[in-house]
Amino acid sequence: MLMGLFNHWIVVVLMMIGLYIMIAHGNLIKKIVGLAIFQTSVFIFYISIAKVDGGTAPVLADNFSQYSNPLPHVLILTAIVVGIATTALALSLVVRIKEAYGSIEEEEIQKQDNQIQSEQEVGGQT
Amino acid sequence: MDIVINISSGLCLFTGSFLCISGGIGILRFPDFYTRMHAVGVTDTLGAGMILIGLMMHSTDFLVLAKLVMILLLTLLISPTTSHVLAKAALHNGLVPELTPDALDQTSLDLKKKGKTSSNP
Amino acid sequence: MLVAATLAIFIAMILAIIRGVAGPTLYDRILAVNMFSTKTVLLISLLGFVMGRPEFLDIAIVYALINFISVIAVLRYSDTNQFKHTPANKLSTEKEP
Amino acid sequence: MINIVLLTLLVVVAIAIIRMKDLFAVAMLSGIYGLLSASFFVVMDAVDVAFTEAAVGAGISTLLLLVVISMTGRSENSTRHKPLLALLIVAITGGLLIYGTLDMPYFGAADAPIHSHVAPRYINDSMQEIGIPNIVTSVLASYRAFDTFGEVVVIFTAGIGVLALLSVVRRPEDSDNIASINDSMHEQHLVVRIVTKMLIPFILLFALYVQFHGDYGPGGGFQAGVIFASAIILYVMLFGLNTARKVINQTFIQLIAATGVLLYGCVGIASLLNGGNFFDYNVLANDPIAGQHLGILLIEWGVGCTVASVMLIIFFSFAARREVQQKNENQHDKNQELL
Repeated sequence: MLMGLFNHWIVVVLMMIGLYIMIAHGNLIKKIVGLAIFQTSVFIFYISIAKVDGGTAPVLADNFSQYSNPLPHVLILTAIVVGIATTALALSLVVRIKEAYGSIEEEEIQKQDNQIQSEQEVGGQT
Repeated sequence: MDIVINISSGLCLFTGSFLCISGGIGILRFPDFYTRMHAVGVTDTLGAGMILIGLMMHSTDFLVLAKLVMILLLTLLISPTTSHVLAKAALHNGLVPELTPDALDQTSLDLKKKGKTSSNP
Repeated sequence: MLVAATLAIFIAMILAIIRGVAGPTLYDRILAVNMFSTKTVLLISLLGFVMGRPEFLDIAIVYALINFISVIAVLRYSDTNQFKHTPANKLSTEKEP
Repeated sequence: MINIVLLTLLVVVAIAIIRMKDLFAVAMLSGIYGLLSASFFVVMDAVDVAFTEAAVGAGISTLLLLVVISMTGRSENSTRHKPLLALLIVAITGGLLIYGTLDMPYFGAADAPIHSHVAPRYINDSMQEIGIPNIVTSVLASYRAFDTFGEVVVIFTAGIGVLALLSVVRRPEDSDNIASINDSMHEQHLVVRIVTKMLIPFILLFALYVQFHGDYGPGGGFQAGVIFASAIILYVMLFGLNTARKVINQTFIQLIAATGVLLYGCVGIASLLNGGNFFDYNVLANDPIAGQHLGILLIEWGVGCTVASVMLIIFFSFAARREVQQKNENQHDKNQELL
């Protein structure tokens, strides 16, 4: 059982590490890295359930008969490229946030937002 | 013929593995960045080359052999260049070697005292 | 012998990871990544032979190229002031002579 | 056995990423993380995925992280909010997920439900139906072509999004200033420049090999696109953005990105007009197998064009933004000196 489920447990551990970084860290770039770790854990999950014992890579050859499952490979192949595209989008948002707020720490951004909001409220009352 | 190939490829693989591990120990044990880079830069190229040559002897397919030769050429081209780039970037950005010029002068003086002439006066 | 070489590569990889995690300077980490990717090239080539399908060496070529590109990227984007190794942002604990 | 070592190393690196305060070190470690996961994919027989992850996870994403870190600052603020609460949430979720894995089929079991449903059809019949040995390519480009079309559109949209967020207005007089910023560092790196000049044609050629060899081995449009783009990115990094813009015009790249998606869609329309279903390549030629070959070739070409040009658009946008930022900082410094 330990050997049979080891891959799945590691996937869970990696996923939780990614989740922890997403929740507990305030730095936006660190959050994106956490997201990437989370993403990779899903990739690893898909790929490890596709493996068949004694199988080989799903490229047909004469002297092999047992192949690993090609379908998860297809899904993950496209997911990786889509993942980099979305990561790039997130990073460009970070760049814009840095330009607008002068910081990429979540708490400072929220502080500035609250300040602006309270100033607006004061302005509205007078 | 078969046994000759097996033995020679085994020798190559063994040398390569030994170099790789010694490079790994070097990167872990040496005192500062430049000495570590020396350990990795020297062993990486030769170790990779040895392992690739060992694999070439095993390969039966021509395409596989060609790809291995390509990887070898790439390693020979890239590995020294990256070492050069890294050292240059580190020096350029002000990382001071632990062995400073003063210390170097001191060593050459010591050598002269012992009666040996240093090559760069 | 192939398996023994794979094992040796693994040991070297683990040593590189230790250096990459430990640092202390930025360039040590880059060096560790560089060494790690060379070792990955070798690992992929060896695994191809160990698993009996050596025709997938294209992956190893890509690794070698990516290694070069990432080192150049480090060179290019560590050229701003914040990466200068001045005492203010010195992350290492180098001994004073 | 190898996979256990690799997975343990992955966890070690991930934990190190949590502990690291220096974002540059985080980027380096995420590069190692990408390389490790790609090695894992090779061990798990997923050669195509390993190919993509090597080019994308270890290459382009580390590169983008480095560019952004050089723009936004290097060190992470040490405050963490509510780490204990986060740890609690993570522990509970992880515990539940591990409880869920207890029902999963064991690793490598050949009788797992996933292997009994669609996969045997692909493995047994794809040679007769599609006629190419790489099953991953035949599933990607023929059986599930509509799905892949969606992915390509997502990538294209992400490219547009980055362009909308980061594009800068270029005035002719700016280019001289920016060029001088570049030259200050480029002149020093003669060795790298020469080696790069030797390598770039090889990388481009290799990308084309990957593009057209995708039917017979690992490879295809996605991987080839990323490799092709990385060659030009290498050129941009060493010779400056303006030189690269003279070599390959940004408007042209944007045009290629759209053309790739359009080519992909047109193949689908063409098969509709020939009396088949959407993306049913059998009707594209007289012989079904020849039709499949033609369809897959065109589609992979479209994917390659789109991926390469979107990666270039993304990188160009980041690099241009960074140069403008640097120029402003230099101007700011000069003003300070004058005062």
